[in-house]
Amino acid sequence: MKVRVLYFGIVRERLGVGSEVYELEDGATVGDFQCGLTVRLGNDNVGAGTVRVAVNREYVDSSYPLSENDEVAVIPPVSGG
Amino acid sequence: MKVRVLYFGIVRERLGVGSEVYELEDGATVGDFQCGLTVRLGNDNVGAGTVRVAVNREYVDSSYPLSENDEVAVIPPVSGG
Amino acid sequence: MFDVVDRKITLDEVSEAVAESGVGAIATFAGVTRDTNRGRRVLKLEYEAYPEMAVAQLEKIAEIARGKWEVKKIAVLHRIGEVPLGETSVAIAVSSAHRADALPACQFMIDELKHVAPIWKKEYFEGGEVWIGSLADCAH
Amino acid sequence: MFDVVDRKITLDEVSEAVAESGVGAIATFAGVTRDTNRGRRVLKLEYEAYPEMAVAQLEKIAEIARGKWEVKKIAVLHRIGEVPLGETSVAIAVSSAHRADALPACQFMIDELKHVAPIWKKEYFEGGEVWIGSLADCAH
Repeated sequence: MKVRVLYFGIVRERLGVGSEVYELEDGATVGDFQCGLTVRLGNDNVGAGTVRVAVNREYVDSSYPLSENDEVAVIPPVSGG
Repeated sequence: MKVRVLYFGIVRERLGVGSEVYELEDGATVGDFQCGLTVRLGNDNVGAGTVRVAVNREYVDSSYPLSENDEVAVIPPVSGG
Repeated sequence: MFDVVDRKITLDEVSEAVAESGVGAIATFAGVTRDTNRGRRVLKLEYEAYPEMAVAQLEKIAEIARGKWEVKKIAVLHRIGEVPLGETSVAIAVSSAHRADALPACQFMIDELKHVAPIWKKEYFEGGEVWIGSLADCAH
Repeated sequence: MFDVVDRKITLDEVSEAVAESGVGAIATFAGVTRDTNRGRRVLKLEYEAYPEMAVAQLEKIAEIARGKWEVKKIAVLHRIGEVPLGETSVAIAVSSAHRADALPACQFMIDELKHVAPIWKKEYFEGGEVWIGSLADCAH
């Protein structure tokens, strides 16, 4: 299945991209997506473990099952205000 | 001695005057001044007992000794804001 | 800035009065004249003050607030005379470096103002008028 | 009104957005960009947001606030893009009939916004730049 992924802040800068279409196996969870993200972010000190994931504009945990066309957002530590 | 007295709000309205010069015996306290005020306000429901008195822009209690030319203000229950 | 004025007041003017280098947070409070009070329809409101003492008392409250919170600047404007319904009767602004200080200090300012500032509100409603807070007010 | 905008914001516009009949109190909070942070001189600040989710999260926080306090209306504007030093990055206004509700609800809104709103601040200082709150930020 395909999901649309949005990157923000430090993650967007490190990956050099703000959004992309991401291919996952059917039945994949947010946790599966996060594993791939951690590999891509590698050893630099972005802290992939500290990012949260939102699906369709709601925070979800790693067990959340993804669906075709979901909007998946990678949310590094927020600092609004 | 003479003091200058200021009246506000409901007390000003009931007395029909905003300020006046008031003659008191030397050594008079705020309590002495209040006794005279209560008599003047009489039995109408202004609640002379609930007014506070300020001398030279500070709240004082009834034992406070008045001096010549003090600015004495009669402060009914406040309702600013 | 602590003042009693006979004109319209805005939040932007009090917040500008507390701006300075190092400010990271500004909290404000505005009291607004309500069209109803205790179930009665209000026609108009008038405020009266003992201005010199009101300013002195506000400075005193602000001094106490400075002892409790890390505050940069405090401004209070209270309007007197007739205040049309829905307009601002009092505006308070407090600035601080961090947000943990400005909001509680602003709350403290309005709570204390209501207790000690020599300012009085007269409410004109259908069928009467009353000085709010006075014993005469209890009769209604 | 909950919005993310790329322009100057004022307290008066958020306070006007929460005015309505029966309002007696309006509390506001403004976050202001500071010229120094943790001892370093800030040159400029840029904010980035995930606007649709930011608005959805602010609506959710406001719903929770309505359950806790007797609130009339809530408005939040967050600025994005470069915010010049000393200007407002976020403005919140909460209206209520009585003052006991508006101020704590306003505090709740800014506290929760800082925890969950998907908005990020990048600080440019002498000698570097950093996304505030990220692990990279710890290195400085």
